[in-house]
Amino acid sequence: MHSSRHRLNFEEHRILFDPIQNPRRGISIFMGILLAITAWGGFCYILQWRYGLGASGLNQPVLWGFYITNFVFFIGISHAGTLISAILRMAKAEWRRPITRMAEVITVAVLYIGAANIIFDLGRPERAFFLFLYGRYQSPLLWDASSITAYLTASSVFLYLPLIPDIAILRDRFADRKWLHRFYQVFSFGWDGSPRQQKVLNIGITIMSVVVIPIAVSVHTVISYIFSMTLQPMWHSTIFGPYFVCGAIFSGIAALIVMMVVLRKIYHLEPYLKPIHFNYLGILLLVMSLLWFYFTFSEYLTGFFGHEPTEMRVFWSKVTGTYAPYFWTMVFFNFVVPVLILSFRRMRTIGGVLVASISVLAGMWLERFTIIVPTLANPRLPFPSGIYFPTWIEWGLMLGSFSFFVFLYLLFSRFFPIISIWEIEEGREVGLEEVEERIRSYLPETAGTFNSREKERST
Amino acid sequence: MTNQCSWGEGKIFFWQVVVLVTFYVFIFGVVIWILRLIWLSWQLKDVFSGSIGISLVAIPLFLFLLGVYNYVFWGILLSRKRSGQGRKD
Amino acid sequence: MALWGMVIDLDKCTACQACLIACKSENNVPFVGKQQADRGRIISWLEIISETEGEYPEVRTRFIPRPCLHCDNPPCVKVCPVYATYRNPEGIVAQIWERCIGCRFCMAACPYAAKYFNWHQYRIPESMEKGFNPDVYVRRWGVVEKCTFCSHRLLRARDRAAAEKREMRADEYVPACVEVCPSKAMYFGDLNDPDSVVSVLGRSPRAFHLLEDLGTEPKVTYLMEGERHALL
Amino acid sequence: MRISRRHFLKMFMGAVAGLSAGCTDFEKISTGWRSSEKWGNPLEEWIPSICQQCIGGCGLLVRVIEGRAVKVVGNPLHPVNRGGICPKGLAGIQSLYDPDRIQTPLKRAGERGEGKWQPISWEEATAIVVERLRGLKEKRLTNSLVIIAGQFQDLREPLLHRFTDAYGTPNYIRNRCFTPNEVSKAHFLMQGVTSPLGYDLMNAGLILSFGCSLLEAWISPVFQLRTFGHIRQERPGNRGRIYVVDPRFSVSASKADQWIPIRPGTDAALALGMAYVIIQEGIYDRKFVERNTFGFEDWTDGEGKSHVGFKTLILNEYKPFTVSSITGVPVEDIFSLARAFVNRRPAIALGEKGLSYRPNDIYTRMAIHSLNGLSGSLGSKGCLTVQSDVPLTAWPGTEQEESVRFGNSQPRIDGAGQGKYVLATDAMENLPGNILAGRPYPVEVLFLFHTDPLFSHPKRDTFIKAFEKIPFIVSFSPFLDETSHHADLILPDHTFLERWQGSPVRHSSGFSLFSLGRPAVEPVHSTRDSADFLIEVARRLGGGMAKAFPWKNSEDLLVQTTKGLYHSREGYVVSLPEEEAFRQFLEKAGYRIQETRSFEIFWDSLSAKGAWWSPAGSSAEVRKLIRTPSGKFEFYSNTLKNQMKRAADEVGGMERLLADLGLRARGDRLYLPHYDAVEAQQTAESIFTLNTYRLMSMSGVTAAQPWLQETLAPHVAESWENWVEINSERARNLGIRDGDRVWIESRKGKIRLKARILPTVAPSLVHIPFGQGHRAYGRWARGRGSNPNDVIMTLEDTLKGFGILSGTQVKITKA
Repeated sequence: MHSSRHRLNFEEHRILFDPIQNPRRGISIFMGILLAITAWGGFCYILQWRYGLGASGLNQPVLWGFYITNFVFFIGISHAGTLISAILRMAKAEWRRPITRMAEVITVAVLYIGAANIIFDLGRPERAFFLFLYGRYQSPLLWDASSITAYLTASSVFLYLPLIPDIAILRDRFADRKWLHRFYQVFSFGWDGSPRQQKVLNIGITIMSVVVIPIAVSVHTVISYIFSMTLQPMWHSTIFGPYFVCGAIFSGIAALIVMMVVLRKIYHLEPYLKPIHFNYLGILLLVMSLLWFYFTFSEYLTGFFGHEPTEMRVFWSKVTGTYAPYFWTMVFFNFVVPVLILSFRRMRTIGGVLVASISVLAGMWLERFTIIVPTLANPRLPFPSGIYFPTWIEWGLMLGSFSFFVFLYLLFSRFFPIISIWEIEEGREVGLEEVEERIRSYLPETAGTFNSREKERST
Repeated sequence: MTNQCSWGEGKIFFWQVVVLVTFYVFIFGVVIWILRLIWLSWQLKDVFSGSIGISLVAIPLFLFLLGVYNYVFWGILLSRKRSGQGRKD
Repeated sequence: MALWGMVIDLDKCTACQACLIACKSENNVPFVGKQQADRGRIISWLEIISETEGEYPEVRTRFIPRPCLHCDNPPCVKVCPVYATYRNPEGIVAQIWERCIGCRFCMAACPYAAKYFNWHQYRIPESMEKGFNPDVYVRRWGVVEKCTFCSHRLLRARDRAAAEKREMRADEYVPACVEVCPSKAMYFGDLNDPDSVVSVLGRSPRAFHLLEDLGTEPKVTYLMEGERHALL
Repeated sequence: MRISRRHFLKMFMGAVAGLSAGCTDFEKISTGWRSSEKWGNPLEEWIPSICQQCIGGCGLLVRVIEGRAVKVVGNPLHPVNRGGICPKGLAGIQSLYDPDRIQTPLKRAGERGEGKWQPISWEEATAIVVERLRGLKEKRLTNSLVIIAGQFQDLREPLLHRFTDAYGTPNYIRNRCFTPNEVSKAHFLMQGVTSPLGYDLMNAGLILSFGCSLLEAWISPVFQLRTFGHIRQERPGNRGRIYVVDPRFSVSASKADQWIPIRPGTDAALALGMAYVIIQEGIYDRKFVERNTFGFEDWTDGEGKSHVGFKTLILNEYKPFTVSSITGVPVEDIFSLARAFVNRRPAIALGEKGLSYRPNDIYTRMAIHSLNGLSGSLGSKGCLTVQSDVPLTAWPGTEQEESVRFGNSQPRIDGAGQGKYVLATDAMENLPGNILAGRPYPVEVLFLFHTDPLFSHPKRDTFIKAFEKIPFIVSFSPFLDETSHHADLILPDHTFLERWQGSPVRHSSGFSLFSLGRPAVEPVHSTRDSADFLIEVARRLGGGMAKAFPWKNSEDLLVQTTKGLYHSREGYVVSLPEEEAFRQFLEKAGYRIQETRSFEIFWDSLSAKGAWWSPAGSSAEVRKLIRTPSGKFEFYSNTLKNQMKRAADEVGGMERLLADLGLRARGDRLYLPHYDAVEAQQTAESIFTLNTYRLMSMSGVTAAQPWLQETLAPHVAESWENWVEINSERARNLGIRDGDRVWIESRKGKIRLKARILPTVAPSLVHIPFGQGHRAYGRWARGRGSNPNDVIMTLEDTLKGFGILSGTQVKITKA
């Protein structure tokens, strides 16, 4: 990465600089709309704050609803990012190069929103700082707090490190934009692409890729602990940790695909994001869908076969009772749709993968919902079981959460390239040779000799 | 430094250190928080061992993250100096 | 040190709900009004759980008054992130209302659904506030509340004993529900004293605990309906 | 040193704040607390009172802090409840502090029922009433004053009676279903007793209840609850058995050893079927039956005419298979019940339900009571008993002027005690029609006292029309209830926690008891004790009236009246059970300690402890229990025969009377317990028989108490409205799901209620609890659910003069 190439890059990767250089009006307006929806969410929250949590549809047995569902869902999506990009980096999957950045941004943006949803759910949000003053490490909620903090820190670092060379590129590119330039100056750490710098950065990225995977796994495991550490029917289950992690990766990939399709469209990233990427991600999604089904199946079969009455009350309320529509829609969205679409090469087109992903996102949200609500609605003791209907305030906050997430994402794309330029370059320069080298190393060394022996025999 | 929009080395370095210090403060804040939790559980005889167990993972992890950041930060800054002014424009 | 516990004899209980109202009156538990009640937000620290089995005419209904069971191994305490609920040395699972952040984790964790949440700031007409018990704090919005075994009465009894320069007797401390039970189906006392009524009744073959198999070790013991077995 | 409540709360909040600083054991909390405790303790006072939320007569202790009543608990010394109390009693505080209480006397400003009121002073109000009454007196129309009084038990009852008596009107009419201070009709007819009911339930081996909701809303609920606890697990010996015969699976039924569901109105058949088994198997108490009963065997009267005996009647007509087909109770249950009733003696059959079982249910009551005769449940421990009278000072006699005697000699406006209402003491059913028709004379002034007929009576519409005919209506209600809305003048009474109360409590047991309640708090509003008001009015009316009310006020009335207790040299002011046991021990040995040296000390002690009682009343011998002219327990009731003869003379012939009453039996059977077939019920997919019942925690009066509104019943989790209980299968057939709204329609009208689908409901019935559906009565009660009275067809239990609140055919459709 020598400075001579930078100039070349500017031209070649012009589309990547466009959102920063000449932001399109349409996108700005769209961001404005998103901000307005977010503000509406904020208004809903103010109402809830003034009126008490009673503004939501929560009630006595069903004391957690949309907010906790969203919390789990968003934290789940956060796995898109960091985990996928780390795993792909570790696996040296070359097709990762245009995807990693997008994935990592999702993680960071979504974590804030997940954490915010926990605040929405508090009866006394102004007392949230008690967690710091009087926190109690025995509570799984504190495990959550620390693991989410760790994950947020790690994934921010993980997002930041590969960003450094690109910031340097931007610094050079936007030398004429006063504050932008200074901003890039500070954050590029004086990157100039010297071999020593590259080595340091590569070590940093590699270490982070290793570290971030267990952290990510732990985060969602710990979130599942919120439920599985209680004694409630269909929560108190050992499978919950891996089940949640699997679901998280599943929904993460789906979110990533949706984001990729959207950005590809609005920022014209077709040269970078090719059908092959979607094809690969589609396969990954298919694998996760099967894995998810396996976990779901094990979870429910264990409950069903044991036939413990309290467990069964929840079970039947999901399978045939009040929550059956949600449950079966979830199965349809999470398993039937993606498997049907993604199993066939011909349907693994961008459109097909997008449909499957959207379906998975909806399905996974429903999954979180059907895990949380039916158990609460059917407590162990015969108790007037509750029905939960979210109020418009909850819907408002949910919409606000989603639009704020998209807003944050677009905001990021206004200041940083959404595809890692230097990694693409690196792929060109180093990757090709390296892959060839690597593939050669996979194969029997006698390949050449074998051929010559064949030749010899023929002669 | 031909560009008049640019800040001087010192100013840039100042802000970079500010960022770094913020990160330090954050990480040590977290560590102090965790220590506070342990202290509370000790005071209140509330599964002290468990808290220690969790913090045995958590504190080193945060310090490790700090270490990685620190390493990259100084690594990049210092190797630039050692390799001289890489940038020509 | 005493370990406070309760025994409820279901053979004597008549499901009259006096315990429930006594509790509301003693502890300034708000009534929530029709709209909130329809949404399932009634606060009632003590509740009569009823369960009906069978079809007409072969039916059977069981009534179980359920206060907080003050588990010795309380699932709610374990999950509280801010020490707002804790088991005190005398076995009372207590609650610090001004500490609670309202996350409702304890409610989700309690297998007995014994915890209640203040979904709003419940307001009652000013004239009715005169009926508030000044010994008990009036909870504000957004916090979880539950039965305290009327621990303010323990404080009162202990202070009275201290003022009279003597030890407090165990029978000086009785929660409001036990005090008013018309059929005398509820007993209260010190479980550490092997000769106390609750200890004696607790050894009855009729004795059982709610959801015993969860291992929460509740300090509220129930006596089954049916023939006499207990010594009392 | 006084300290305001605000400071008090602040201090406690300080204690809590101390708590949140991180300490976790109570030792630390209490240090914060102690400071406020020092101030707090002297402020607390416990004042004895009497609960008036129902007629149970429980003794209360009111915790008063700084003049505020903050808690009500049972008086631990009170013999009725011994510290126990029911939910209604506890909620009394909410009635005291109800924001919708009437605060001053109100005079109607607009049209009747328009709801426009003008506050006036007590002086003005008194003047208006006195002027009216004086006017009537001058016109010799004193009998056109009618007082309707509701269900309460207090010295105000005799006081009101005295008021009508001294004023000169026979029209003191009670609107109530329970008759605690009245003898039960069956006991009167068969035993000849004239004192109120008494059962030694505490010692009974078996209690067989025919529809009496023992554990919910019978005579003295808390006493019965206490009894329940006692016989189940407290007393040495056998655990008492309870069997409940009831069409509805009530709480009492679910706590009983067995529930015997029965077709409504056929209780008599079941009782007589049991009698068949008992007689047939020869397991009845032969000694008692031979010695102490009349009419068991066939007999011949003085004129040589032979009569059918109870035995013959039963053995001929009530074979178990017949009974089973009438009642729907399986034959084997009839056998096992009958055997248990005899084998588990002392056994008591309770047939004194508050509401009527069916038209002319006197025969049902007699049939049930005949079981007590068969098992010899009279005269020993655990059986029937009577309450002895409370030795209160007799009130000074009234010397009546001629005009007063004239007024008193007029027939009652409701016709009670005459003709077909021969056995009735009050005939509320007949009242509105008679007022409307001006028969036998128009009503000029109506006093409404602790009653709300426009809510509680099915004949609401007729009442409203009847009220239009009355020129002047005075309500004494502390609340603006439905009936007060139609009044011309409202003179708000104190609630029971604000006034002096004295009550010669009638409960279901044998001892005699007098409760005294002191005002727990100063009156919250400018209300006035109605007893004081009546005394004042009497004084102003002067003459015989003033002489009949010689007291200064209600406190004086109580002081004067309780002197009798002091001088009677029996009974005690209640005290700790240990003391009482010691006393009884001494008494048995023939000693009696005079506890108090002067009446003043006695009074102080009585008003501090809240009750006087004489436990001796509970030991009743056969001699005391059977007071018939024949001196025997009469299966064949001569008393009934005489009463019927008298009534027949009044209406002009026996056949006419029987036709009026709708009685099918003739001859001897008219005076024997028997069962008359009920009319065949309609059957259709959507037709049900409506059965109404009362809940423990909710009555029409307590509907204004939010705690109770949120705690309506233990068996369904409902609040703030009533509901209709429907059988699961029939609901399914009608497409009604749990929680759906349904219309309940009778020929009279229709109401909309929430349906609760319960497996416990008999397929042919629907159950609706009373107490909700107020159209007025303050913010907590108004518009909560619907009033079942709006669909109840007014059937009349003529002999008793009371409406029958169950049995209406209703159609149920999904709303």
